[in-house]
Amino acid sequence: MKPNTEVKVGKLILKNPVVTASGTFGYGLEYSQFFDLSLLGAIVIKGLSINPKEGNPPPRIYETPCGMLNSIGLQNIGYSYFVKEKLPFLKRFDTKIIVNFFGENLREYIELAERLNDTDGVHALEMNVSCPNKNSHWRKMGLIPELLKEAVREVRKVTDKTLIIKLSPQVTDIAEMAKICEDEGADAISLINTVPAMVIDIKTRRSVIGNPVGGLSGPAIRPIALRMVWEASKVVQIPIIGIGGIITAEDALQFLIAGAKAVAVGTANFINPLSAMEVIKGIENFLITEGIKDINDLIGTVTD
Amino acid sequence: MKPNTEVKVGKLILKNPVVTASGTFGYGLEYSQFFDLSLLGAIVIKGLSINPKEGNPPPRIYETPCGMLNSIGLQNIGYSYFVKEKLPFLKRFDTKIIVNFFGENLREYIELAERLNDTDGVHALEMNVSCPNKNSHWRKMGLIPELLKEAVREVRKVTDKTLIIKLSPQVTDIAEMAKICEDEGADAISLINTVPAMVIDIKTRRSVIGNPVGGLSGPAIRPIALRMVWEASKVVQIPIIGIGGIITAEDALQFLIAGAKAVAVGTANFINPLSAMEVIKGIENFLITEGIKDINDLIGTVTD
Amino acid sequence: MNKINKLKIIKNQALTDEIHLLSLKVSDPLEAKPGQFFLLKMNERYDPLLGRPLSIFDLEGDKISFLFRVKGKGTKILSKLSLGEEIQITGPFGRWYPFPQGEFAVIAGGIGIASVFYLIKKFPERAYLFYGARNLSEILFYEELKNLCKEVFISTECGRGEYKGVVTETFREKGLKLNLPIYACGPMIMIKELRKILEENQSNLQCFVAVEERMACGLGACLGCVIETTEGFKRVCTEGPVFKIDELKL
Amino acid sequence: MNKINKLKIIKNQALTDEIHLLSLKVSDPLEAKPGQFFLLKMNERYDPLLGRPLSIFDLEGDKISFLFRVKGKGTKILSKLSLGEEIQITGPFGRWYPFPQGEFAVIAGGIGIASVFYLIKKFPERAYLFYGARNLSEILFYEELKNLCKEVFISTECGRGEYKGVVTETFREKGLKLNLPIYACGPMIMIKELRKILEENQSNLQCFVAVEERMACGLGACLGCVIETTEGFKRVCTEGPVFKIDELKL
Ligand SMILES: Cc1cc2nc3c(=O)[nH]c(=O)nc-3n(C[C@H](O)[C@H](O)[C@H](O)COP(=O)(O)OP(=O)(O)OC[C@H]3O[C@@H](n4cnc5c(N)ncnc54)[C@H](O)[C@@H]3O)c2cc1C
Ligand SMILES: Cc1cc2nc3c(=O)[nH]c(=O)nc-3n(C[C@H](O)[C@H](O)[C@H](O)COP(=O)(O)OP(=O)(O)OC[C@H]3O[C@@H](n4cnc5c(N)ncnc54)[C@H](O)[C@@H]3O)c2cc1C
Ligand SMILES: Cc1cc2nc3c(=O)[nH]c(=O)nc-3n(C[C@H](O)[C@H](O)[C@H](O)COP(=O)(O)O)c2cc1C
Ligand SMILES: Cc1cc2nc3c(=O)[nH]c(=O)nc-3n(C[C@H](O)[C@H](O)[C@H](O)COP(=O)(O)O)c2cc1C
Ligand code: FES
Ligand code: FES
Repeated sequence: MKPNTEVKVGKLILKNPVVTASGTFGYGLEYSQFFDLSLLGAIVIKGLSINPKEGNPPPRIYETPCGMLNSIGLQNIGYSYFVKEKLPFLKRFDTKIIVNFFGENLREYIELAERLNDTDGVHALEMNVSCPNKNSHWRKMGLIPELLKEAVREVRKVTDKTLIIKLSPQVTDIAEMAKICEDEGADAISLINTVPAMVIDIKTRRSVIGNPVGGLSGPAIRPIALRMVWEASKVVQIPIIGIGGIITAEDALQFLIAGAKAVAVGTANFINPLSAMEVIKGIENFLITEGIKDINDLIGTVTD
Repeated sequence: MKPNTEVKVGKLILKNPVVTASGTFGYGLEYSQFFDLSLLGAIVIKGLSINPKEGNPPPRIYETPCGMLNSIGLQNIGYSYFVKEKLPFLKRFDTKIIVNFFGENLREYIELAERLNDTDGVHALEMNVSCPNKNSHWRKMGLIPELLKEAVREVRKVTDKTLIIKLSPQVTDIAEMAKICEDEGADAISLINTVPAMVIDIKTRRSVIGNPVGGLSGPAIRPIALRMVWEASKVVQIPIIGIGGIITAEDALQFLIAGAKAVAVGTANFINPLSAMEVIKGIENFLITEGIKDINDLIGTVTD
Repeated sequence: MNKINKLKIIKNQALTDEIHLLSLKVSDPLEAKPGQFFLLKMNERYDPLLGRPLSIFDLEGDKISFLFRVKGKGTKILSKLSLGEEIQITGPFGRWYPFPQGEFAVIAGGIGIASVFYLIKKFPERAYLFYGARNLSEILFYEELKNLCKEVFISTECGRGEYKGVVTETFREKGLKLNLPIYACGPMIMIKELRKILEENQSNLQCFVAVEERMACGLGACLGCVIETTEGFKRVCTEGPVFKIDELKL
Repeated sequence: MNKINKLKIIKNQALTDEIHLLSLKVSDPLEAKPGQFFLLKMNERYDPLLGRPLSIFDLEGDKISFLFRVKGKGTKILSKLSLGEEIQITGPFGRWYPFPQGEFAVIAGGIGIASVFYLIKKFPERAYLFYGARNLSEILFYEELKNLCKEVFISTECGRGEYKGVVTETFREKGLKLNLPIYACGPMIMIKELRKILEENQSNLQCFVAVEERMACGLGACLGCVIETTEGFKRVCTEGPVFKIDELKL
């Protein structure tokens, strides 16, 4: 018998716990040539802002040992264009659409959350609190507990759709940040975003990417992400979406066992466009082999 | 002409900027069968405590993508045995001996620093502020600015040998932590210690090592370490020893260019016992090829 | 429809110290157009992590070939793979060279030949090829090219071959006056030089160039491979790699 | 003096689906004793990162051999390396089997044979070998062993071969009464079983066992490979891999 793989994240029911990580799956379209997107638990869209954003100057990516550095700079097409040009296509699939979003300041976060709340076809909001706007105090909302508290509170007020907070790993105590989200009414948290990192070209003595610092992703950071998910899951009740270097079903299962309710496949999509599919299949096989009838019986079963 | 590779770290003059990272080079002895230790800039000894320490239960290590997890638990032979059995051997080499040390509480830190200050043959002290004693408030001195401040201040009082503070990467703002060390009179800082991380065996649903969480090291974390060295070097004047995933001379040069005065070779020693040697040779070759007469002219020359 | 294929290596030959010809056996029928590329993943482990973009060099029957220069870790590993080993290729990706209507001029600098060979082959006896390299030993497939092209002009920096100097100089002298649409691939400095020549001569010849940028996904999703154009950032993998030369900000 | 050697592969043969015999050509003279091991680094990249410990299986003239079971990523890569490729081996490391004075008993479970073969070979016609495996096809080098040993007792779990059941059972029946010092290598469960048998029989026979633990440095520096003994943690790489069985906390 096929085991149950349905999980609940806030008000969303995902047919399986595998979603795509924001920024690594474009607007879905790009991957629809490889497989049926309806098979996914959910699609998380590339970070959206109210207005289109050009992003950072190239070069934007660089390969590191078992990882990659990126400084895309949150390039995106903006809310209106997204709703007009991308959403209709996405609605054709039987999966959940989660929109990752950000603003230049708290006001923009609130405004965009309001609009997304009223947008048909958007099932949930993932709030990226590692917004890299250097001129804004609010840029630090992912790093400073007080700012995070206020930001989540304000955004929570304007949406009753499932609100997920995507946290930055650049903190001492990820559990504290997770707890703040829970206390302020967030429905779930996503862990982790990329880790700030740098590579220097020793010939030019400059960063190998357009910005000095980029975000590290891929298998290299997986053990760090897993530790954070485990730490957070011990203090919050709300679901956690585990993210970071997940390539195979085994990787994903580690996160589920550590306490994640769902997982997002990120950099792996670049290496193999079918990664998310293979993770879904592999999880199912594992459940069958281990005789686990419901994936929810596996989640958080790690013993210290 | 052979370029100058001498660098100054506090009161120490290192013949070249390459040292070994604490815990990855044992007590030196183990590697003396492979090369002449006198060739090293310095040897940093495995973390020492006043009394011998048994360390954590096995298994203690696990390989991760381009990195490794360890939970050695600071096993060491203790101060007295070190002085009696290891130091005489180390004195035979024409290199600097830096003792990495820690205590169960601040009092022990101070006491051991006092003793090391009076110990002939110990040239400098590296204070490990990521001490994993779970029962002590002081355990967090690497994470909480106020604790770090007091700890560095107190230890500084009891030694006039070169005092290096080895910082934890598990903070939001590494530059702030570095600045505290400088303000409290530390001579140098070492960046970074391992990154807390975790791997789960999906069959047993337990951590693959004896402790749930271990420390991640190796090339996987190099871009993270480099970013931190760069950030810290922008706010402090005292020398930084760059550590994290350095395998080749090119890796080491990235750290020097980012602002590190010296570098430590860690996990690389396990892969190739001659790593430190090859890094020294490679740096020299680079200086020659690039026509740089003094390594100090290279340090910190990155352009944003 | 882009596909992921695991293909067997049937040839992996060093043509020079640095340049290798890799041929794979195609199982399912594969279609790709000149100027398009594939992502090649060297091994199953995570170092190197990403696929490496290589232009389709040739595709005939059940054999697809890539011509590559060993540059860093990825291509080094690629150059050492043995016959019979399998390798994952994803693609084809990107915009191809717009098909030439009649005769056309091609400018290839060094390994740039990898991108235009298939174009020349698809439209035999219509190309005037300007092909340059550092020295004669890096001029590859001379006989084939001679047969496929209307004419071949070889330039080398060391001065052996027909013309001494960079390939764009030879083109300035012999190529401009042909008045044909131009297809070019080579190092950035060659592209810049070519644009200067076109501008100086107030030429309004159509000129298509294939450019390179580091890539992750290859299919337009990561936004990692953008270059600056007159219309803002464009993705080399999907809006390129073939661009009109006057679109580029050089 | 331990050394780092880059050696050419002269043989890499699958003996069963899972077990491979790897032989390398020794350039500089190499000395190693039975029970010692080397760290083998599969490639120059960082995934896999660490060397893998393998016991010296055989060393003769200018050829050193390892016998290994494909277990995970490292050994899988190892099993696929081609003839002529070079591989870095560091060592020899660790304490060897104390040399037997006269005759001796050997117990090998599965791939444990890799650790004791060289011991048997060094002291020919003195060993009584108890060798067990899941099934007959995993009993390797039977003819050689037959020639090298005084006697060979083969046990398989499936029941083919001479004895049915686990190797320790055969030893209990046929081995104890030989009253010889014991050298054993095999899975932990076999070691535990062996100790139980010795205890139950109040035997005070000398018994040396080689054990495994994950390793990083192989030379005593990282403290990563410790196991629990009656005298606290000991490093398998330097205080082992050969221990007296009653030292171990099982
Ligand atoms: C569309 C396209 C088609 C190409 N076709 C060919 C071809 O047919 N033959 C050929 O020899 N080369 C071609 N290249 C260049 C080739 O992709 C790079 O030389 C190769 O990726 C270098 O990888 P490496 O691991 O050997 O080098 P490394 O320097 O170790 O690579 C490190 C990283 O930089 C990237 N990188 C390095 N140089 C380049 C580059 N010039 N372009 C893009 N990414 C780069 C790599 O992909 C990798 O992510 C093409 C590039 C593109 C974008
Ligand atoms: C002293 C010693 C001698 C050995 N001799 C042999 C031999 O002659 N033949 C043979 O087939 N095997 C031998 N082993 C076991 C062998 O080292 C492991 O099977 C091998 O390291 C597995 O690596 P992998 O990458 O294939 O597996 P993976 O599971 O992918 O390895 C992941 C990590 O776990 C470690 N690891 C996994 N299993 C073991 C193990 N049993 N012991 C130590 N580390 C392990 C690996 O080194 C690596 O760091 C020996 C082990 C030791 C300690
Ligand atoms: C190219 C790229 C673009 C990304 N863009 C975004 C983004 O727009 N918003 C966001 O919250 N995270 C973004 N991320 C972070 C990923 O969603 C994910 O958190 C991170 O990459 C770690 O997962 P991975 O290791 O599986 O890639 C991006 C990551 C990459 C590699
Ligand atoms: C096995 C092991 C033991 C270590 N022990 C210590 C220690 O005792 N004290 C300390 O300050 N750092 C210790 N470290 C951290 C290293 O000194 C170094 O900071 C870290 O490994 C990052 O460098 P690397 O990536 O080059 O290994 C240890 C690291 C490893 C891998
Ligand atoms: S490589 Fe990802 S968008 Fe071009
Ligand atoms: S492997 Fe490092 S001490 Fe044994």
